[in-house]
Amino acid sequence: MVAFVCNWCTYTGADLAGTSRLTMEPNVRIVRLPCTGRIDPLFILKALERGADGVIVSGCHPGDCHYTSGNYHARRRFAVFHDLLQFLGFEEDRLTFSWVSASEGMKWKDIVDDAVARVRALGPFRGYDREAVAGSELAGRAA
Amino acid sequence: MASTEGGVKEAPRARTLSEEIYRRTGRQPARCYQCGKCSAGCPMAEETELRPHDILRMVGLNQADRLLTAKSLWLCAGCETCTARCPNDCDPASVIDELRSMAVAKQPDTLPRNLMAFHRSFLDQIRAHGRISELGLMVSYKLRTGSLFQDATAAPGMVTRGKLHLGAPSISGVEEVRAIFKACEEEER
Amino acid sequence: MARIGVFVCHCGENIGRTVDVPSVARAAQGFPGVVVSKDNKYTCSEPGQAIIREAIREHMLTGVVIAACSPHMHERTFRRVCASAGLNPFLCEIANIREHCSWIHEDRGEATAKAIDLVRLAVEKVKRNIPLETISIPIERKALVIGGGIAGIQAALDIADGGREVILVEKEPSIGGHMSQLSETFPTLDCSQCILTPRMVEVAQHPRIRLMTYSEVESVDGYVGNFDVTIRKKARKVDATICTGCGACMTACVQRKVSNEFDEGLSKRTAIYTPFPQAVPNIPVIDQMKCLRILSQKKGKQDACGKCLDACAIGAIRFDQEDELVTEKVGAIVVATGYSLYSIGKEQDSPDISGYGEYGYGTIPDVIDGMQFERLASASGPTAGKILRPSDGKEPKRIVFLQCIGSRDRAKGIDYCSKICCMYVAKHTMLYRHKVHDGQATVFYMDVRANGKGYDEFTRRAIEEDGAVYMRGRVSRMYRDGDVIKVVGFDTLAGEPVTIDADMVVLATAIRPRPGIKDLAQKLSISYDKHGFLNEAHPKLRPVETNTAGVFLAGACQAPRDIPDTVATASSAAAKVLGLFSQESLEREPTVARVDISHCAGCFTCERVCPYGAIGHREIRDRQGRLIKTVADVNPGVCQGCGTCQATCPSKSVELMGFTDEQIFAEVNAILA
Amino acid sequence: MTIGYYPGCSLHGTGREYDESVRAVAGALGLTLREIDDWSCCGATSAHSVNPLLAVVLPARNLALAESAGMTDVLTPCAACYNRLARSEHAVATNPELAEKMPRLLGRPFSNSVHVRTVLDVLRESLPVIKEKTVQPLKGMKVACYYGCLLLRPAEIAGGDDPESPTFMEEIVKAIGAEPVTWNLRMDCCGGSMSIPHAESVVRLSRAILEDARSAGAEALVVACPMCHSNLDFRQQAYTNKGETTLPVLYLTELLGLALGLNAESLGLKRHFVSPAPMLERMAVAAKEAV
Repeated sequence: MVAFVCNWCTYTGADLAGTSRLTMEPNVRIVRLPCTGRIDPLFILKALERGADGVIVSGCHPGDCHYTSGNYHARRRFAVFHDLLQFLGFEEDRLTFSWVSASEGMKWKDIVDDAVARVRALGPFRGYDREAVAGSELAGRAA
Repeated sequence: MASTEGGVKEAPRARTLSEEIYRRTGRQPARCYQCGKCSAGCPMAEETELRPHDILRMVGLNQADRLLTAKSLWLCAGCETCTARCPNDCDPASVIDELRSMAVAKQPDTLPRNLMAFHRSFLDQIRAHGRISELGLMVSYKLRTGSLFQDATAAPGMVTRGKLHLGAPSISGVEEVRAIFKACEEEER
Repeated sequence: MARIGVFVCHCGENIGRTVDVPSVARAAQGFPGVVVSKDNKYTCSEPGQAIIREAIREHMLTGVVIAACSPHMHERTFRRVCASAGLNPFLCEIANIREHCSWIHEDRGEATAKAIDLVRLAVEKVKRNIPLETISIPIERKALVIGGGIAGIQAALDIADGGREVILVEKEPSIGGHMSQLSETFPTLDCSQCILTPRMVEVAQHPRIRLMTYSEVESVDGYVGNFDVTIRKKARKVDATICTGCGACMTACVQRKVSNEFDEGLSKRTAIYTPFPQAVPNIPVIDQMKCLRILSQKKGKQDACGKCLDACAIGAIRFDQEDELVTEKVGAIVVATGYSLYSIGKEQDSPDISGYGEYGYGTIPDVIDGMQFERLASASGPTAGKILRPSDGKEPKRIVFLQCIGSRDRAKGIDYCSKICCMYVAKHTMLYRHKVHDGQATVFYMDVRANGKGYDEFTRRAIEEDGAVYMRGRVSRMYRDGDVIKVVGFDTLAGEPVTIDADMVVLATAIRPRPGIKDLAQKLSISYDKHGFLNEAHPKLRPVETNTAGVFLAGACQAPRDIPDTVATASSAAAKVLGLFSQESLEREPTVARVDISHCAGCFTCERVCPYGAIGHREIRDRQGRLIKTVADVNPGVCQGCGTCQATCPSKSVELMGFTDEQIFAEVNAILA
Repeated sequence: MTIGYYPGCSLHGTGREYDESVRAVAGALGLTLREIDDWSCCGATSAHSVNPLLAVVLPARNLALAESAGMTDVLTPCAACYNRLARSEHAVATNPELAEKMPRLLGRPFSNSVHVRTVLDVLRESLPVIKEKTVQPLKGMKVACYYGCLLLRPAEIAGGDDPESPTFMEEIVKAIGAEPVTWNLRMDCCGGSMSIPHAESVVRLSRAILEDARSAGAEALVVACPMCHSNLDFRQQAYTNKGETTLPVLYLTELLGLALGLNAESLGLKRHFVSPAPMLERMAVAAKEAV
């Protein structure tokens, strides 16, 4: 599973989970970005295309963005993107959006464990309709 | 986040009286900081041993045994002044109500006899007729306590002024009312 | 061809305990492009760093991956190591195998596999890194201080004494703020005006301070080192350049019934006025809401009144004066806008806050607030320092003080402690006893919070030497009974209800944020808490900085503060400004956005989403100077590198350095390889 | 205008004159009261002392009956009943979980659509009509408006008034020409709910209230709660026996009825223990002298 997280809140929150020695599922690989505002829906599609079974996107809480408003843009973008994923027949449980602050190590652990458990219940991702995705590339750009 | 320290998983905590009240009322006795504003405005504070803030304190200390047998619980006049002015929305009036109902359920023998008699008589009236007949209530209360009704001298005056009816009223939906009693008693258990 | 070096750290036992470090290093050796891969007990130690430096030189590395602790720990360290060996520091990437791996997993096999993935990810990224140069921005070494209370005065003086220019903006006609209203100050009982007035005069006379009173910040653009500020100078209707402050206009003014804000409504002032006799500058303003001439002019009657015009011998009264907008360039901003006080009335400044109906909503005569008591106790106040009650001018023999009015009262909408009230109430009881020797002060409190140097001793003195009776409990209700105020409370220590007869009641009202502070925060792009107090960048380690570089906080705009703390934060903000100004120019991380002008279609979606206003327009012209197109242009001084523009750009023609699409896709591919 | 009406048990017993005067005044003001058919007791103090859930469901039966009869507002003159009904309405409105199980507990459909209102709230809405129809203004009559506790509870609602400095009753009293005195204990509890099991407390509380009203110069105490009334009126019997001065206690609707020119008998004025007759005679004499 791939996690796209922002550098300031969730990455630091995940660091805190580490310093607090909170044991969690080992299946998640973090890609560090400056801000959730940087996350392009195409990253998620790319991860799925390459065979990820689940994706986590996590940033600062609304109102707490290090860059003032990046996470608002992210939220708006993902609201649109969410519908697209449903159109693709993608199980909702494979995708986790959350807000984890730098002080919420415990919350990060819970999110990771929870996301892994849900994805595990669904089993490996069998890929999706390639044609629909080709169309979605355009839709993703529009979003 | 205390729970993250050292990654030690928290031991399941024992249910406290405070948590129990939170579960039942949605109000948090733990917020009480003992300012005493409830007791300052309580009309019964002069007479009771435990004032509203004492009761909140004992809830915080989990002293169920002492609280549920306390006579003071039954001296609340129900005016809700404490609740209206509590700076922490602890709602002492509802806390007292909950404690009373716990006391009725758990320790009915320790309750002040005349008070319980009154409330029992009152509810019996509703269960029997759907409404209260004040005269019927007085009679029932007197029978339960065996003591002379303190205000008995007034009753004749009440009757001549047309204020007390001797006949008991009954509503047609009395069965429905009884069903409500039953449902609520089961739910609270 | 990429020549990557990988250095895997054991971190003593910290990583090695769960991750098989040598096998991670061996696995990395096999990744395409990796020419050297080593493990080390402590990579961050000097010997560990030496190994990296040697490897860079020996293998002519084009990129370095350090698999160790979080980049938030040592990214800077390892970048410096690379730079010292001649490798561009931005060709170094960190794989976090400690916080994100060894510390959170138990199974050695799984942890090792994950560590290998994380290294592969970093290798794939670093192969696509490009050398970046830190960005240098010039600094305008002049500061703006907003607010002329003690915080702003202190900050302005410290910056100016440090050799830099300061513009001090105050919205009232005089500087001095709340401190100028106080009588004495705790815990020393110094006369407030006596210690403040000299500082005010210093501000006025300082060669490097430009004082702008009766002025407000209208807008702020730009970024650290280069803010463009527009200031509105409100029309005083008095020519400040020639006014001598003689006061003849005030004597002549016929409108004498205006409630005096400085005396908290306990006295009256004229329509043309200075807030108090020691005002700096000592130049009056005309209150346009109260001046009879202006009011009748609004109704179409031209030459009404004009007594001040006649009284001013030098012709300084200017009814034709209008507001003026001034623009200034500054390099740093100190926000020192102070606080306001919770109102004891029914009307509140926010729908989330309610008043105390049980105390009569401030309608009971002789129930006043703490600031009004300060004015009564002040030698320069309406009673010349005598404690007399407002209703009948009698000397109250019994005063009840109530603490935590508004504060620590969720039901009224404020859950925080206002911090200073315990101390000033103790001070009030002492001042009262010193002035009314047979007076009895009773204080209703919940906790006495006196944690400052000499503070607890001070409150003890109020009780032990000046006879204040402290009663632990909140008051339920107050009402007027004839000439006395009945205060119905409960003494929680004695465990009994009490009703106290008082001649006067003083309410210690909560410290609240300034009305309008949220607008100012918007202008400065800084954040505030749920109450409206401004947020610091970090509550412990960056207490006077904000999340906008170059904007600093001083005093009670940030949280309830007393004078010593206010002065300390003001000096601290000034030190930050001087530190910033000690540089010729600013170095910034080069992880900023860049526009590919050949692809940019000029839709400016990026401009709309940029939180910093870092994106401008750039005209592309051919050699003849004809406009070909207008494209987006990133100001690298303003860009903070969030990347929202890139994610939103429809044509993918803006890229965030260090986090390009190519790099991120490579990372994703590496994970799922 | 038609409004639902919940009299409650007291108004059929000790508070009979309150019921009579509410109906009489409503009629005079053109308000049609539709009594909830087959209403039941709200449970009063006893239900919430013994089973707090019962204290929500018993009053709600009446709200459900009103709802199925198509009523939107229910006038509840008894302050104690008002408190129980309003608390029930408020509890269901703010607790979705409770709202969900209400139909099951009640044994009938319930969507909590009925708004419970105090007599003060309803009368204040008719202030213009009251002013217009006042034929015998109570000029110069000094009255102490007594709210007691439950009219203003729950404090979040307070019958539409300010829970800590209410004005509705004074506004109404002023509209009929009477003069509300300023006094201190107008929101203090008289101990009504304790009158049977703990009478001695009630004696203390009601005495303080009566004394405060009298020392403020009131000629009568005005109430809008049958518990307060029976407490304050009936307890003064003991005063008369000891030869102490008494203070007539009138329902707000009785006072209003007098001003509207209604017959004292129809208002139930003769049912009081402390007769208001001497005071009313004084008033009448004063009125005549004024003419």
